[in-house]
Amino acid sequence: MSNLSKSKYRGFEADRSKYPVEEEGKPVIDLESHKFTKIWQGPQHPGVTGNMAVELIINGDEIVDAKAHMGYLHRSFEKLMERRRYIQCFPIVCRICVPEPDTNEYCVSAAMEDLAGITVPEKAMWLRTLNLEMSRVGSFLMWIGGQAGSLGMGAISQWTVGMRDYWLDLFEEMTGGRVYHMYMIPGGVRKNLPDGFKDRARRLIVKTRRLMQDIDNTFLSNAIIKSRLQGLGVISPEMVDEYGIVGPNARASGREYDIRMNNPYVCYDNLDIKMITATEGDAYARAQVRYRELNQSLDLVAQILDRIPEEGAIQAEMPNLLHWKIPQGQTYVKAESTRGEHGFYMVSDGSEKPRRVFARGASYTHAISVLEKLAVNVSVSDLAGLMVSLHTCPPEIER
Amino acid sequence: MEQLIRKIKGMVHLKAYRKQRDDLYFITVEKAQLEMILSHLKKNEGFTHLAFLQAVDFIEDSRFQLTYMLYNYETGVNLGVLVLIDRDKPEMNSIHKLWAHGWQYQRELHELYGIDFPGSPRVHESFVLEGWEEMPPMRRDFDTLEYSERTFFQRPGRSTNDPKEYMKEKMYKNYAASPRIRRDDE
Amino acid sequence: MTMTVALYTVISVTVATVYGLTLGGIVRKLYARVHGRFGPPVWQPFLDIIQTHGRRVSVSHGRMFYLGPVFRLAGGLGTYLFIPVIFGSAVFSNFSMSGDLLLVMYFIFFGQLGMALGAGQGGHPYSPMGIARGLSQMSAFEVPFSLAVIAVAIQYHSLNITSIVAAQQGGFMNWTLFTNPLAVIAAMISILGMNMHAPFSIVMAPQEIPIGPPIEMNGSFLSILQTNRGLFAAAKLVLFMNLFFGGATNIIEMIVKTFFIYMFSVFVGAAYPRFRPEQSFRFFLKWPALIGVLSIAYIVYLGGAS
Amino acid sequence: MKLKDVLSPLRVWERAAKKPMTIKDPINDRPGATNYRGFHKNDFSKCIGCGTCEEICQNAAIDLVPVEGQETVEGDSGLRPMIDYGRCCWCALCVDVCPTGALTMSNDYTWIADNPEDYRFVPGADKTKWQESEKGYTRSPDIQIIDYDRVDMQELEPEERDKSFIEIVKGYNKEQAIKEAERCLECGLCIATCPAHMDIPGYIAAIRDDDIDNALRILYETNPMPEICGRICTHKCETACALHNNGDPLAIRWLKRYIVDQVPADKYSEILGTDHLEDEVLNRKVAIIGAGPAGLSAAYYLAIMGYKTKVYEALPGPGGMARYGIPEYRLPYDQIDKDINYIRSLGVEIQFNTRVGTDITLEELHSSYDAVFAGTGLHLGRSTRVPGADNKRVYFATDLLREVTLGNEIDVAKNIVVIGGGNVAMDITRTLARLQNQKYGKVQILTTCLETEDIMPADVEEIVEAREEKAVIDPGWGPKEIEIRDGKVYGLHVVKCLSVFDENGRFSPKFDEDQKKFFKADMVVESIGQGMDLSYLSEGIKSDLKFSPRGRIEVDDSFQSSLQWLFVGGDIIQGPDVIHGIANGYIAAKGIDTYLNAE
Amino acid sequence: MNKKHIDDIEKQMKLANEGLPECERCLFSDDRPSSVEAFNKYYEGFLNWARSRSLWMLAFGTGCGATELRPLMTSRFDMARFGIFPRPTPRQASVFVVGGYASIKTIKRIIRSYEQMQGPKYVIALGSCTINGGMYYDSYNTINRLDYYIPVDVYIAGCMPRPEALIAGFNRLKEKIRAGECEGMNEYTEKFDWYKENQKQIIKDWNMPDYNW
Repeated sequence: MSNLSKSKYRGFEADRSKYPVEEEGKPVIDLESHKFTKIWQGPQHPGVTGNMAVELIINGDEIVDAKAHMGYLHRSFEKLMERRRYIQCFPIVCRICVPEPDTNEYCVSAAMEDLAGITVPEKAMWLRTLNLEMSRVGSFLMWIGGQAGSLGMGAISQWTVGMRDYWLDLFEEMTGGRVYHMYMIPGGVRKNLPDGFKDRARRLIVKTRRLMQDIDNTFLSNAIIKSRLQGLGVISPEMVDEYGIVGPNARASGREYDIRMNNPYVCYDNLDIKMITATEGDAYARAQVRYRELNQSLDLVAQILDRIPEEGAIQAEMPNLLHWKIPQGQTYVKAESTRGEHGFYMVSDGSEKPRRVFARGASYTHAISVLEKLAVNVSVSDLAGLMVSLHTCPPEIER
Repeated sequence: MEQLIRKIKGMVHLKAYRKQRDDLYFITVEKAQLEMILSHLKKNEGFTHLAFLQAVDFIEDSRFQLTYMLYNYETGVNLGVLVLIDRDKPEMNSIHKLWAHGWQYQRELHELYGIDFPGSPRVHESFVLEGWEEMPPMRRDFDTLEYSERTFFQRPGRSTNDPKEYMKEKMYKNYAASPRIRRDDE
Repeated sequence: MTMTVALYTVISVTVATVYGLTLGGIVRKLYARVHGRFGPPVWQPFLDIIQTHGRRVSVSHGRMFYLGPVFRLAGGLGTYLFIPVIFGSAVFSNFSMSGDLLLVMYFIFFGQLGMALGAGQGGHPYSPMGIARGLSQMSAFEVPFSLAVIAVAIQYHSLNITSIVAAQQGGFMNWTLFTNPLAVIAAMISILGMNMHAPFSIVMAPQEIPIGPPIEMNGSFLSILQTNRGLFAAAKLVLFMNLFFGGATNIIEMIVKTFFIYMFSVFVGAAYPRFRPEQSFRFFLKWPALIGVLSIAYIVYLGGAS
Repeated sequence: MKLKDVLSPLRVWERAAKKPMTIKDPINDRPGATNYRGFHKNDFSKCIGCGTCEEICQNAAIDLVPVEGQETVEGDSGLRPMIDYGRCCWCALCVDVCPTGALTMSNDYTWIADNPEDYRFVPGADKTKWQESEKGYTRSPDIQIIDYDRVDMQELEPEERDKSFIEIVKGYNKEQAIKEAERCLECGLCIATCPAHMDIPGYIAAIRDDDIDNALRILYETNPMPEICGRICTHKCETACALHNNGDPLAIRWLKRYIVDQVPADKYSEILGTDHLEDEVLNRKVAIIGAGPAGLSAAYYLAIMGYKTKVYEALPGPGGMARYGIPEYRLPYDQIDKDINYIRSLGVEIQFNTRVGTDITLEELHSSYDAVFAGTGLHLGRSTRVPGADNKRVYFATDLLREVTLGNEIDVAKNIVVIGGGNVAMDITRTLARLQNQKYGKVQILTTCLETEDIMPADVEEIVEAREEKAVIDPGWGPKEIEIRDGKVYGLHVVKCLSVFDENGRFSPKFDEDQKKFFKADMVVESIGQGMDLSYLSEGIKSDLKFSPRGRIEVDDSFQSSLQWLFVGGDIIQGPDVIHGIANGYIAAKGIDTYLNAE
Repeated sequence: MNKKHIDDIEKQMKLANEGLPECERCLFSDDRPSSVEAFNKYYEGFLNWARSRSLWMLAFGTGCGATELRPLMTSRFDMARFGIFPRPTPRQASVFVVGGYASIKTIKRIIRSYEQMQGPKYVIALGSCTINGGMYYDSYNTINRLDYYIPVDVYIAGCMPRPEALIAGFNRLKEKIRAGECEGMNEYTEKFDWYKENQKQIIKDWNMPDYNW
């Protein structure tokens, strides 16, 4: 497989000749031959990210074939939104992605605003930017913990998830919710910043930077981490287009695609922000890209805190949202989540309820097509690490 | 972008064209010409990224609208290619050869909308549902609340009052109903 | 006389088990400290044993399934029973008069093998995977360990542990640690694998093969395994103390020494993720094995010289 | 593999020396943030049971249930939200939407139960440990889920209007009306308050959907005079409006006006389905005394039920007080005619200039009709009876207003004082101000009343507009004496009024005799209420009729008096205002129908 | 689809494992468990004391609620000090924390995992979704009340409940265990037919992919 030949994968390099013929790039597997074992990882398995399952055919420790199974978290948000008024949509969309709910909130509000032609006041824009960037910090922190945890280094997950909790405290102060913030409503945001928030946020940034230093020392400069992640799950630049790969996964393969810069939304065009890329395309490069993006996000939060205007409206002039009707039309609004392009496609038919809402989660391809391709020839022990390094989030796949 | 639209107009029958934002356009094309236009956009016009493929149920017109959302990295423009297909016999050509993740969306659409994509790998496999026996649930005529009430056990004992009716009951119960108009033609 | 020995042994085994379990509790506390939290109480392992034992139902998967934990406990007990715990103590010398280093090493292996038989019966694919990993890793770390043991045996001209301890008495400069540092290095690396802390925690690896071999073990089966974990840990530590760190003449010395030997695993374990299985095997077969060989060469050369 | 990479991870142990992150006692050490969305609280002193929370809850978590101790009164349904924590998602939309700000959230978040049925409670009624908690989520004043700001009504500028009797209020255009209609919460609290119990949310929803025909049909269900109501209704419904608690109430009156303004008069019968009325199929006749709102309302419903009705009116034009008591700038005559002409087009006959009692007796009516409805209204002015009130330059407001409508010239003085704080007082003030303006080119009129400004019965906008028209309003004074010099009015002496009502809410003004004031005037107008003129009742009838202690005719629920054939309604029974009259007429019509069918 | 529909009607209320030998039946969750009596009062009391101090939680993140389990397990809240540990296999776990909504596909695995757990076993249900459907009350793919499918000991209100609320919930569970009130295991055995009937009503496809997950 091309994937294998390009990679610097140092595991047991399997001899493909012992496998039966391949058809359409997939080996034909005879389970009766007792050469292969079929195992399921997940949904009840600590190594899978969230509630999903991977059906594996293994030979020894090596994965021969992988199939991702979804639907354990399917709640059909899109169907439910078709039954709900526009204003009733925003509390439910944040449930689409648990670690980073704000991107959903932003997208669904922005889609409605785009369709209804509403301009959000500047201060609300800044508060949205702050919220989005803070949620990126939280999500990345959780991801680092996940990546270290999936390789068996519990200490780092303990630190980062603990640190994320401090960020959740900030969220709680700012929005009134710990995990589901439900902060952005169509037209603006729900609350002003509480007193003293900026100082507390700045102190937390310093604290987080200190932790990032420790993580650099113990995680990124860890011989065993390097030996396991380097060469694992290599995404080639050709694959990026072919599979619709986005976010840090694409950037680690050299694709300069970050919606915050390519199609700036909220206040990102006013911020000092640089594209972060790498060229190796393996799990370690992805970890590095994410680590640097986390640092950048901390930087951005600091910048935003300095620039939020003190005065100003936080919500545009809105009609009675209880009976809000949006004129006919369709739109696609996207934002950069920690996993990549997160978008909402909304079709309105002029009634009080949306005709169709579709949430495009970045993990949609990452966790199915890409994972199924990259998992082949990988050791079972690396599967968890690989899944985390793709940063998959099942609820946004099946919605 | 205008140039591109003109170019596309020269190539295929463009049924509709709309600009939503500076970085978002929609074009509606014929079902038969879709594959051609998609591969042209991908190979020659730089629309290499397929963000998603989704369906919208326009039950009143008995149509499904398929939306292929493309993205051009160079110009930063999203282009939604729309196709209307028949709702009674929903079938569409597969794009799994153009994009390696196309089959995923097609599998989802087959399960949730009942749209068939002949030739798409694993299209008949179940995606999120298991043991589903009703009509494809994302269709507009499937009533999810009714299904939920029928299938899952609701906790009983809830009742609500309409303030309007309740106040009438309490305050002006005997207030006469509006008289019927006596008409000749009845 | 036999009655006394039996009584002493019972006391010794009990103390060792309690000690091993407490040590486990302390180690959890230490890890927790690194994690930035408080951690479970030190006596948590005991509660866990009572709790697992108190399960009303234990699902079995056939006769061999029963034998797994029994073999495992036998392995632990066997290892422990033939090691003198405290040099010169009647209560804590166990059956060290009979049996020798080879028997002990056999018992170290024996438990794992028995476990393999039992867990394999469980039917869960993760059990055999865990067993395969466990046995392979054991074979791998046995190499440097055996080499170190051979070096020790050559050095002291004995396989009898009591005499090896006796030879190290009279000042800490007589410890193998200082008389044959290479062997100790090789052995200490192999104890990392033996204790199955990171980076060699591949057997239980929750994220990969959820806790591996004992995945199907439940109830009393599990409580036996847990008891054994305390006893076996104590046995291994005492063995290492005896072979490389001059043994102990009283219980305080024993506790201090074994604690620090264990701490070595903990110290390394907190800092690293786990290896991939094949990385782990290769690791032991490379540098530690080489050091082991060198230690033999060193002792042969040195032994020849002295 | 670099040596640095092997050694540097061991620095994890640095963290072991640091203070753990762990919270010692999470349950007690960590209350939710000040702003936290915890469990619900409800302030029953504010809650009006409008059910908007139920409406917006996307989880169907809220039920409205009756709660002990909460009475159903006007503007409060007496229902309270019961929240199902088996549904709630703590999005706080219900808090944000609550129009009164009664529903809030505490920062409490722990609730453990063994029984899932426990998770249903009425915040505020059921004892919870968080009801008294001070922290928690409340609606930010900076955001609006519902629209608290009324769409401004366009009016003539004071300069344009203060000389003429052109209608001041321009009315909503379509866009404004739809925008205003969208503000409606559809709670329906207003329906109970409206004397006619009109389906207000119904016609507002119809406006929103731009279905004017349906809106008109809803209006005519209980109110055949929407043009009149749409302009001069006392809109008690707006005081009951849920939005009123935190912002401007919905402009229900203007919306009603908007509906009827959209429909041309000739479309009415088609839309309302009265184009093919059955003709006298019942062969029963009803006489109606007074072509005011009550009488015409009764006539309309009797007509559509198939009765033959005839209205006897003393004055030369129809409309009663609506025409003769309300100045034209508030209610143009052509709009009155629009409503009334439609009623007349259904076969209702009006005989003008016929005063029952003098031109025709009630007994005569009784003998020639099957039933009689009397809606004669309050046309007599009431006097303050202070010294000097009997001077000829002391007028009653009702008389003056009638004269204006009849087109008779009024001898407007240069300097006028009006006594009274109701809408009629404002009407006469503003009418006289216009006349003064026309005659002298300047306004010199002062209005005083017992009530202080905050409890003045007149509508606020009336007071504001009167001031805009340069009238002086000086409330809070009790008239003491009208000083007469040389037989002419010289002015009004007033003393400070401390309170108008006693503890029981009865009228019993208290004065501070030391604070005095004198208003100079050449003419005084009294507008402190009206009285009824029951002179048309002959002694025989009067002795058969039952009267209440306060001198009103006693009627039952369907406005039937103790004389079975006589139904009485309108201002002489309830009110005084137009909507009560309409409602009484409607019910009386139904009552007459029942009475006649029972015979 | 029509053909499929007819087939499915024929399949209705019939388990995929019907006709299989007894030993293989358990793979399809149709094996009747037997109830086990408590030991004598004092010994059981002692065991309950130990059980309440050593709760092994099944690490199965079934829904949103699982997100708050992570802070709970890690340094900020550190549930280990309360004697609560995650356990990756149902065979060894004693507490099942059902984290909120359960889709049809997941409830099948929940039932399976629950049946694999060795008694005495306890269930904590998190959030609105397990009580009365929560915000997904009208979804066609999520259950409304968990107590119809497995016995539940403690409910925690919230969407999702905070870690502190979870700790309070665990405290309540401990109280109940010490008081000997957690007999969900025997309850499930006694009402097995009722539970199965409810389960069958929603889970139409009983075929389990393979032995393990």
